[in-house]
Amino acid sequence: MLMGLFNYWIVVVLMMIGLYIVIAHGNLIKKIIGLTTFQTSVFIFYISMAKVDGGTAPILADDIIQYSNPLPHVLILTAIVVGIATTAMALSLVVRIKEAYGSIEEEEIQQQDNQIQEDEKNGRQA
Amino acid sequence: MLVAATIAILVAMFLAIIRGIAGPTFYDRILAVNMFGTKTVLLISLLGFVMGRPEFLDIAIVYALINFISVIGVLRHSNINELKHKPVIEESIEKEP
Amino acid sequence: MDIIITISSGLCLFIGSFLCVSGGIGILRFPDFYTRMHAAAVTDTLGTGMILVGLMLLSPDLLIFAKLVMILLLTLLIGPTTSHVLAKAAWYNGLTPKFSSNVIDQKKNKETTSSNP
Amino acid sequence: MLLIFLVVVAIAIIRMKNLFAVVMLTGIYGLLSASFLVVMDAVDVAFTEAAVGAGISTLLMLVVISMTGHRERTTRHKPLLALLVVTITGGLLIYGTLDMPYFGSADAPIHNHVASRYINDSMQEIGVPNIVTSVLASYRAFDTFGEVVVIFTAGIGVLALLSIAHRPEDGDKTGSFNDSLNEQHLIVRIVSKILIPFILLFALYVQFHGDYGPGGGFQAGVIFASAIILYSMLFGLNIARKVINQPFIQFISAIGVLLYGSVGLASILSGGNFFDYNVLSNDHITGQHLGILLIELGVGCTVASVMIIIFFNFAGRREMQQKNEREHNKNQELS
Repeated sequence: MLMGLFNYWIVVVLMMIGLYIVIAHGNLIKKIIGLTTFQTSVFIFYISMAKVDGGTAPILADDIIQYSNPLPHVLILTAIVVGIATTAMALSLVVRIKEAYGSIEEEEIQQQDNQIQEDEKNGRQA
Repeated sequence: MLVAATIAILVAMFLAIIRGIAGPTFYDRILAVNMFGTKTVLLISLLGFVMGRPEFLDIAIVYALINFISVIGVLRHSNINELKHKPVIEESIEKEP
Repeated sequence: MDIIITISSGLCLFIGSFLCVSGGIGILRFPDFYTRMHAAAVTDTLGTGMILVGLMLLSPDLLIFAKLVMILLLTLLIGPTTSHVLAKAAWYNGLTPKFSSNVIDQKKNKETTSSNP
Repeated sequence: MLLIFLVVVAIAIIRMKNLFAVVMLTGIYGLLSASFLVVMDAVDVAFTEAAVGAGISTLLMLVVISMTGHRERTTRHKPLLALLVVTITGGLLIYGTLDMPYFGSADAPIHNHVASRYINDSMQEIGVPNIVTSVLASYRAFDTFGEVVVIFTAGIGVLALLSIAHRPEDGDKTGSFNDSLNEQHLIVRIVSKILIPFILLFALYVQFHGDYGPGGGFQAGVIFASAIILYSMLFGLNIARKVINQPFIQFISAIGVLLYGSVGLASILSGGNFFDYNVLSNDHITGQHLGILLIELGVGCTVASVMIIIFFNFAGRREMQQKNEREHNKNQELS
């Protein structure tokens, strides 16, 4: 009974750790790491759903009857590679932000933005 | 015996994780990752035999290769990063006598 | 014949797993980076070798045997190389080994004896 | 057991301030999740996760950190509020899992729709032992086409954001700089010279053996790219650029997507549906084999070249920054 849902609970815990990192940390790279943690928890969720007791990997062999479900494997396989591609995209955005603002901390960036806006206002008023 | 070896490797992995989390210097962590990688190779090949489908040793080969690549990469980048501090260290050594 | 193979592979696996665990304890307990690396690298190489040999004895056909040999060769090639690079990088970046108080005392003695005359 | 390790590492990731250490831990995290995937029978996925999670993504993060600095500021905004949100969401999700079928039960709804057809009939319909490959490349080929286009687009995006005009006269200086650095790494260079052909060969094996064992275009692409990345790390980016120049690799990534799409068009032209390989040859098994082979080739080309593009652009950007810094320092010293 307890062990039956253990995997899913771990998935939820990992997911929440990822979410916490995304919400509570200001560093953009740390945020991206939180996102990848979140992503991995989703992968684990799909793959644990696909597991069948007594089944083996879905590669056909002669003397095996029970296989695990191959469909989630396919979905996650492509999702992993797409995930790294999008992560690379996000990281390149971070690099550009660093070049433009000189910082990757969320608060400093926001301060600079506010500063620029105020300057523009003052300029218009003058 | 296979199961016992698997458990032993899990224990070693756990110890490596502790070192990776606690490791005071950067190099301790790389060492922990490296050791963790070799242990993973062993774990995968043992699991293949435990689960009765040892055809999947390809994955273990990939792990060994990727482990090497990531350790080299980490060292390469850390090296360049620390080059700035290197003259300082040399100066301090020269000053000592 | 079967019994011999089972027993010898079991022995290899036992030695290998013992080495792995002792390496793990070593990486945890030794005082500084270089001794830790010593523990990890030495036990890793031999432990991996022993476990892989044990599995080779159990392997049902030739392809799996060949793959295991390949993994063994790779680990034998990669393990020492990475530890070499690691030690070298650590040394170049100014990580000094922690001398035991004994060695330092000896050094001091030498310095004092050499400076005295 | 492995899951508990995962949680331990994830909690440690939260606590760490030094981003280098965090990246090391994400490497461990990737290895752990990949070995968990092996336990869960998903060998193909474990293959990909090993190459991607532990290899490429760690390297990318490292390159970025060496550009942006590795200290995280200690300030956090409203950690208590975040904790509250997280706890409530997590509680709701755990409440939701109570309705889920137990782990590993064979009569869960997920196993009752198309999965049984894939498992039972794919050998007659496709003729490929690895069910994951047959589903990936034949039953759900359109889906995979979308994924490949996404990867291609991400490659273009990174190119647009980070590419710099490359001037050859600057290249020589940085090349010599790298060489002087490499003198210390003699042993690694020799070992890598032995290993790189082996890795490339292994990538090709994974590419073409994907029908019969774990493997396929995605994994092969990532492994191939990691071999090139190893080369460029050890011998300097400029030498690697001489081996594989940027326009060529961009061309290859486009060719991969085009190859994939044109297989679908070819099957339309010969009277079938989009990605219906049965019509590609007289015998439908041969047609399927041909289609899967071509598609996996397209996927492999695109993934490998996009990964190489991404890495080259990141590393090139960093090289430019370092050079600017060095010139800046020189100017400061002069003034």
